[in-house]
Amino acid sequence: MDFDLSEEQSMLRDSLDRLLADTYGFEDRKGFMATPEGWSTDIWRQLAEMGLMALPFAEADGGIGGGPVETMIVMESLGKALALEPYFATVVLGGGFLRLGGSAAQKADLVPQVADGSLRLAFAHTERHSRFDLAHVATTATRDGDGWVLSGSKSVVQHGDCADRIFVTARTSGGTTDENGIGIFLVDTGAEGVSRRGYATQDGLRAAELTLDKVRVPAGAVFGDPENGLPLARRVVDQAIAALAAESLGVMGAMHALTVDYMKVRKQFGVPIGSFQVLQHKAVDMYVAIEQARSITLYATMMADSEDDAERARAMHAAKAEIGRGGRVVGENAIQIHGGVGMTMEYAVGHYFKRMTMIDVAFGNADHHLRELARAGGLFSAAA
Amino acid sequence: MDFDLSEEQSMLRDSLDRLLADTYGFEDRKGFMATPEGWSTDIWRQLAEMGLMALPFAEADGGIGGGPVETMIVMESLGKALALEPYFATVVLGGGFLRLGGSAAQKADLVPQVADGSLRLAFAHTERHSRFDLAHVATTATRDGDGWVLSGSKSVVQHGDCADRIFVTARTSGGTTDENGIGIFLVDTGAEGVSRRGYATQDGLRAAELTLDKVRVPAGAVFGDPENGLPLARRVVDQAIAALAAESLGVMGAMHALTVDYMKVRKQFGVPIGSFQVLQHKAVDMYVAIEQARSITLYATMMADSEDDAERARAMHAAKAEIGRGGRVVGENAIQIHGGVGMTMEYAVGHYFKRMTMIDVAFGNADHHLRELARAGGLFSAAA
Amino acid sequence: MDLRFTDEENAFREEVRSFFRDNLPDDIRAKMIDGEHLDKPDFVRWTKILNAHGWGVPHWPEEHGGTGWGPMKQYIFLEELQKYPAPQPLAFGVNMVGPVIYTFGNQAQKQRFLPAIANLDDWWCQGFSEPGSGSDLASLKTRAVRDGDHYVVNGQKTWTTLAQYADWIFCLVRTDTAAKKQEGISFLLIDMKTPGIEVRPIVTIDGGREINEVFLTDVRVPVENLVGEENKGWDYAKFLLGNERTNIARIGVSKQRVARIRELAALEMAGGRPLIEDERFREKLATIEIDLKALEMTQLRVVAADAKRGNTGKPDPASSILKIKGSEIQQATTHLLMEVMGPYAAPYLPEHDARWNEPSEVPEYAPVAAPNYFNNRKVSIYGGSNEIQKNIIAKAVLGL
Amino acid sequence: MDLRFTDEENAFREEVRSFFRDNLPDDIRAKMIDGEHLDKPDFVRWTKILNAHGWGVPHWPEEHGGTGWGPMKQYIFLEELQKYPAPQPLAFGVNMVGPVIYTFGNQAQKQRFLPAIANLDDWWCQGFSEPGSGSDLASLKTRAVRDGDHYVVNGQKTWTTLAQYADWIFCLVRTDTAAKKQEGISFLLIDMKTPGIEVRPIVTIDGGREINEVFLTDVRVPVENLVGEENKGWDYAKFLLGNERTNIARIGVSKQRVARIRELAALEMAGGRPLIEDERFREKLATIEIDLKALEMTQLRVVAADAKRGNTGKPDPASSILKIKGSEIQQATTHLLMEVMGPYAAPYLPEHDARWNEPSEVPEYAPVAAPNYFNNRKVSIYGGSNEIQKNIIAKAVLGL
Repeated sequence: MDFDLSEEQSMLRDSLDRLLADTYGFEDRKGFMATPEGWSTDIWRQLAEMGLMALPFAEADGGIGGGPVETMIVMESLGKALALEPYFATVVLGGGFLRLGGSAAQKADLVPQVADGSLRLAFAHTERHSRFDLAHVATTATRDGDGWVLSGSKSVVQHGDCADRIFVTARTSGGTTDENGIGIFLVDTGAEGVSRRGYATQDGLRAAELTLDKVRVPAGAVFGDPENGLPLARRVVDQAIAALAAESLGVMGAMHALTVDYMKVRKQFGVPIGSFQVLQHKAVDMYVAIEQARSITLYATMMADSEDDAERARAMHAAKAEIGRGGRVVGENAIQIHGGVGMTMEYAVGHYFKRMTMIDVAFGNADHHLRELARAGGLFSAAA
Repeated sequence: MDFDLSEEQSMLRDSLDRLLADTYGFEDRKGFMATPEGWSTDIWRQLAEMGLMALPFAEADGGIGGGPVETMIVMESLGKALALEPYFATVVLGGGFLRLGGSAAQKADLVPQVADGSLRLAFAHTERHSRFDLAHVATTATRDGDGWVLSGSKSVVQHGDCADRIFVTARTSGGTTDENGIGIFLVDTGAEGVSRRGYATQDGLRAAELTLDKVRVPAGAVFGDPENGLPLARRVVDQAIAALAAESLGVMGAMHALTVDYMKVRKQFGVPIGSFQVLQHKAVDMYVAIEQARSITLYATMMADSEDDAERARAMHAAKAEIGRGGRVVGENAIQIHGGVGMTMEYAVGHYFKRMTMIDVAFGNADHHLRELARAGGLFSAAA
Repeated sequence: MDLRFTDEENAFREEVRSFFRDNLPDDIRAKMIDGEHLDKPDFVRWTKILNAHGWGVPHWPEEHGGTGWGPMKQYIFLEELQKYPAPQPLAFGVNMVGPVIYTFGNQAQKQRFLPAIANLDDWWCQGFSEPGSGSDLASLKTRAVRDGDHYVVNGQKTWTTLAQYADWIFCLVRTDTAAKKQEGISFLLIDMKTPGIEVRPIVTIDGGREINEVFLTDVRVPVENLVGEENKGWDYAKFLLGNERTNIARIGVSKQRVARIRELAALEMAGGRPLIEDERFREKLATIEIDLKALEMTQLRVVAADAKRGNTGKPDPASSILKIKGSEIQQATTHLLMEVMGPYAAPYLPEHDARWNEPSEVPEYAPVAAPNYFNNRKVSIYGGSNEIQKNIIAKAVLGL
Repeated sequence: MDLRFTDEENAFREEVRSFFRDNLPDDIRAKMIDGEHLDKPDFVRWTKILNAHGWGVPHWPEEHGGTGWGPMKQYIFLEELQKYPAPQPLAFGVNMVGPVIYTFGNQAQKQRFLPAIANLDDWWCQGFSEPGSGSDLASLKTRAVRDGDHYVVNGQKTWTTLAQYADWIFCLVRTDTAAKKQEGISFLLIDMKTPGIEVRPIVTIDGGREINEVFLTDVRVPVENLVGEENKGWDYAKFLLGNERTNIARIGVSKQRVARIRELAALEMAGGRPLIEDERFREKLATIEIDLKALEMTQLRVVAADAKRGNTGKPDPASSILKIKGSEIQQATTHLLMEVMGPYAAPYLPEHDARWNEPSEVPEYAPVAAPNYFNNRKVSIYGGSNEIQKNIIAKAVLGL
C-alpha cells in the first residue's frame, strides 16, 4: 500500500488548486452564481484546457487514462473551492456512462466533445416517489422502429438545465419497481418533446425538472442493454459516490480550516475562543471525523472500479454513510463554533455547510446507505 | 399539577433515607452481599416494620393504600442506597399480581403475609429464546382435576432463589408465541418438582434458574384468567417499569453526586479536575440526562395505573428507553471522569454503574422499547 | 404530588383551542404550517385580535392589561398557541421590553409604551448584541454621551431581528467607560425614526431576511427615554434575559413540527410504501418524541415551581436545561423534516419568489425544509449558546 | 498512490494465518474466543512457540531477535494474530521495556534482559502510575535515594497489570526532588523478588484480577539496573509511550469481536427469529463496521507513512486518533455483544469458578459479556485518557 501521490498526481492537484485559488474567491463565486448559467463558462474552459474533462477516459478513446484516484484528487479540490461548474454531472456521471456503457461508436462520437469541454451531460433518475431507489422508474421507453419513444418526468436533475444531453433511465418493460426492464437513453435536450425548468439548489448549484413528452430517440441513444441497464446505472452511481466522498473531503477540510482559524482570532471574555477546552475538543471531533472520512473515501476509491458489484456496493454504502454522518458533525460544529457569523450568507462557512448537506441528500443519505449496508449483510460479512 | 411531595410522602422518604443512611454503608453492603441470602434479613425486617411491604396494598386488604407515587419514592431511595433486598421482586412484581390479579380470597390469604415481611415473592417469565417478549411462553400448564400441572424452565428469575412463592407464566393453550393461552400461576417453591439454582447477578443482586417438573398446583394458584393472563402480566410489568425508572433515578443521582464530589477534590496538573471545562460539560450532560430521566419517570408514574393498556404501554416504552439511554450517559461518564479508581470493586461508583446496566437489561433494554414504541405508532400519535 | 392537570386547566385548554380555531385567519395559519416567514401585517392583524380579546399580554400584571393567569395557564396558552400553530406575540415588545418598562420604567413611560406594545401599535426590536460582543454581551461598545436633555448615541448593533419593521429599539449603551464593564451600561428606548439610524439587512444562510445590523450615528435620544437609573442597565438586561422561562423550550413548536413530520412522511414514499411505515424512520421520530415528552415534563416542573413560589423574576439555573434540550429537539425535528423530503430537499426557492408556476413533481412543502434546518442552527447559538448554558449549570447548579 | 496490498503482503498474510492455525493450542484459542482471561502458563506456552519460530519480537532490530519486517508486515502480523485470535506477546516486555533497553540500555542489560523477554522467561510489569498521578504521570512521588552501589526505593505504584505473575518491574522513580517535575525522574529495573516489594490485587468492577498495587519499602536496587542516565527517565518514558502505534487501535481485536457478535447473534432469538436478522440490530453492527473499516484505513495510512519515512521513534500526533476511535469502537463492540445476550447478560460467574455444573438455559457464552463491557470502560482511560488525546490533537495538530 502506498498512500502518497505520484509526481503526476501531485502536479494535477497543485495546478488545479492554483487555478482555483486564483479564480475562485468568495466574491468571484458569488458573481458566477449570479450569471444565467449559475457557474463560470470561463472557468469551465480553463478546466477543459487543463485536461480535466478528458481525465477519466482511456487514452485510446481520446482521454488521459486517469482512474478513481485522479477523480478523487479533482473532486476534493473542487470541493475545497466550492466550485459550481457541472464537472460532476458531465464528467463523473455522464462520463461514467460513456466509459462503462458506451459502444465504440458512441465513445468515438462523444468522448472528444466531452474532453474539449464543448458537450455537457447530466443524469436524470429521480422521479416522484422514487426517493433514493434507482430501480424505481415510471418513465417509459417504447420501441418505435429502430428507435425509441420516451415519456415521463424526472426531478432534481443536477445541472440538467445546462446539459446538452441527458442520460435518462426509462422503463422498457416490467413494473415501476422491477430491477429488470430499465434502459439507459441519452436524450438530446434540443429534441422535440423535451422541456426543462432550471432552478438553483440549496447549495447554490443548479438543477432542473425534466419532462419528456413522446421524445423520439434513435437506436444509437441506447447505452448498454435496453432491457437491463440498471447494473450499468448502479456502477456509474457507485463511482459517483466515491467522487462525492472525495468532494466532501474538500468541503469538510475547508470548514475545519475556517473554524480553527476563527478560533484563533475571535475573542470572547478577553481571550481567543480557541482557548476554551470544550471548543478545542469540538474542533478535534471535527478533525477525527474528517480523517475517518478520508480513510473511508480512500477505501471507496480503491473499490470504485471493482467488478464485484456486491462488494463495490457495500463499500459505497459504507462511504456514503460515513461521510454523511461525519459531514454533519463537521458542518454543525463549524456553524456552532462560528456563532452568529456562521449563519450569514456573507461568510463562507455556511455555504460549505449547505453543500455538505446537499452531498448527503445526493444518491441517498447516510441513513439510506446504512440501511442498505445492513440489508446487504454488513461490511465484513464476506471477508474480514 | 403539583410536583411537591405531601407531608406524608416527605416523611416516608425521609425516614427511609435515614434508615438506609444509617445501615447501608459501602462496607455494610459488602457484608450483606457475602451472606448466604446475598442481602440483609435484618434490614428486610426493618423495612417491613416501617410499613414498606404493606405500602401499595389497599387499606381494605390490609395495606396502607399507597400508589405509584409512593412506590416511586421508595424505589428511588432504594436505588440511592443500592439496596440488595428483594423489595422489587416481592412487593412491586409479586405485590402487583396480588393487587391487580388476586381474588378476594387470594388477597386475604397473601397480602398480610407480604405486609409483615414473612412472605417473599418473585416473577418467573424469561425462557430460552423469549428475550424480552412476555408472550413467548413454552412452559406448559395442563389441567389436572381442579388444579394444574406445570412443566418447563424459567431463567434469570430475579430473587427467585429466596422466594417462597413464584408467579410463573405458563401456557394453557396455543403455540409458544401466541398472546392468548397464557396463565399466571403462583408456585410454592417447596412443592414437589420445583428445583432452583441461585446465583449472583452482575450487579450483586440474586437470581435463579427455575425448573418445573410436573409441579402440581391447586385451583387457587391461578391469578386472573388462566386462558388470558397476558394482559395482567403486562400491567404488572408496566408498573414494574415505572418502579425501575424510579430506582434508576436514585442510582443515577448517586453516580452524579459521587462524580461531582470527586471532581472537586481530585487534582491533576495541580488543579481540581472539576476546573477542566470538558469535564464540567460532561458533568452537565449527566445532570441534564438525570433531569430528563426524572421527568419521564414522573410521566411513567402518572400513567402507571392507567386503564388504557395501549397508552400505558407507550408511556413505559418511552420511560424505559429514556432511562436506558440516559443511564448509559450517566454511568459511562461517571466511570470515565473517575478514571482508574472508578474501575475498582472497592469504590462505589462502579457498583452503581453495574446496577444501572442491569436495570437496562431488565424487562427490555432501551433499543427494545424504542422499537416497540415505534411499532405502536409513537408517543404523540393518539393525542398530543 | 398530583401529576394530572386539573379540570379547570383542562377546560382552559379547550377554551384557548377553540378561540384559536375561531379567530386565527386561515391564511396566517397556512403560512405557519408551511414554514413560511410571516409578514408584518400578519403579526399586526393577529395581535390586535388577541388583544381585543384581552389576551395580548397574558403574563403581564393585570393593571397593565394582563390576564391574571398563573404560570400553568400561561404555559398552556403558549403551548396551544404554538401547536395550533398561531403566531406568538412579538417577543421583543411583549416578553422583553414590556416587563422592563412596567418593572423599572416611570409612569410616563408605562402610559406611553405599554398599551402600544400590547396592541402592536409599536413594533419593537432589540439592540443588545454587537459585532464584537457575542456571548460576552457586557463587552458592548456603543456609546451614549449626555448632551443637555439628550444622549448622543454612536455605535453598531447586530443580529437585530425584524428591525426592518421596527418603530422602536431598546438598546444597551455604555454611559460610563471608566467603570467595570457591567457597571457603565444604561438601557435606552430609541425611536427608529430618529436621524442617524440606518438598518442594513443580514441575509442568513437559508436566504432569510429576518436579521439586521443597526448603525447609530450621532443619534439624539431624549433623556426621558432612559429606563430606570443611568449605569444600571445591566441589571435590567439580566432581568430581561432571565424572563423567558415559559417560552424557551418551545414545546408547542416542536409538537407541531412532530405532527407535521408524521403528516408529510405519510405522503412521501420509500421503497414502495409511505416513509412513515419505515421502522427506522419511526424509531428516529420516536426518539425525538421521548425526548420531547421528557422536556415537557421538565418544563411543567419549572412552571409548577413558579406557580408555587410566585414569580420571583429570578431565573432558575435549571431552566438552562430547557434551552439546551429545547434547542436540540428543535434542531432534530428540522433535520428529520428535511430527511422526509429525500431528493426534494434540494430545490431552493427564494423566500419572496412566486410559487412554482408550472406543473412540477416537486411537492410544494419540500423547498422550505432545508432552509428551516439551516435556519434552526441558530437556536443553539442565540440567547446564550448551549456552551454558555452548560457553563451556567456547571457553576450555578453543580458548583464546579 | 496504490491502495491495494502487494502480492508479497498477501502471501505473508497467508503464511501468518496458517502458522496460527497450525501452532496455537486449541485450548488457548477457545479461551480467547470465549472472552476468558488467560493464565500465565497460557502466555508462556504460546510465546515460546512464537519465539521458537523467530516471531517472538517481530518489530525489534534483527540483532536482538527481530524479524526485519517493515511496518506493514508487522501490522499484518498483529492484525491476523488478533483476528485469529491468538494471545499477543506480553506488551510490558516486548513493546515497552524491551525497546527502552535496546535503545538506551547498556550492553550488559541487553544481554541479560532481551532474550528473556523474547522467550517470556522473564515476566515484566510496568511501574509508572501512582495513586495520585493519573493523567499527570510526571507528578509521581516514588523516591529512589542513592546509597553506595544501590538505590533505595520507597513508594507506591498502582494499576500494575499482571504484577502477580511478574519477575521484574520497570519503574519511574524520582531521583531529584529539587528539579522540575519532569527532570528528576529515573528509569529503574527492579527484581520483584527483592525484599520490600509487596503486591496487592485490585479487583476491577468486572470481578477481574488483572491489576495490582505494588508497594515498595526500602527496596534496594543495584545501580547497574539504572537504564541510561540518572534523571533522564522521563525521556525514556516518553519514548516508550510513543512506541505503541501499531497496536493502539486494536483493529484485529475489534474485527474478531464483530465476527463473534455476528456468530452469537445468529444463535440468540428476538421476536421468533435470529437476532442477526433484526434490521435495527444489523444497522447497529454495520455502524460499527463502517467506523472500523475507516479506522483500519487510518491505521494503514499511519503504517504506510512509517514505512516510507523509516521509524523515527517519534509518535505521530495523528496517532491519537487511533487511540480515540480504537477505544470507542472497542467499547461499542463490547456493549453490543452484551446486548446480544438480552436477559442472559445478568448472571454473574466469578472468573475462577467452575463452569456451570448443572444443566441450565443460560448459554455458556453469555456470562462474560457484561464483564467484558465493564472491563472495556478502561480503554478510554488508560494509556492517556481520550480527553488527554484530544488535548494532544488540539495542541499539536490544530495549534490551539
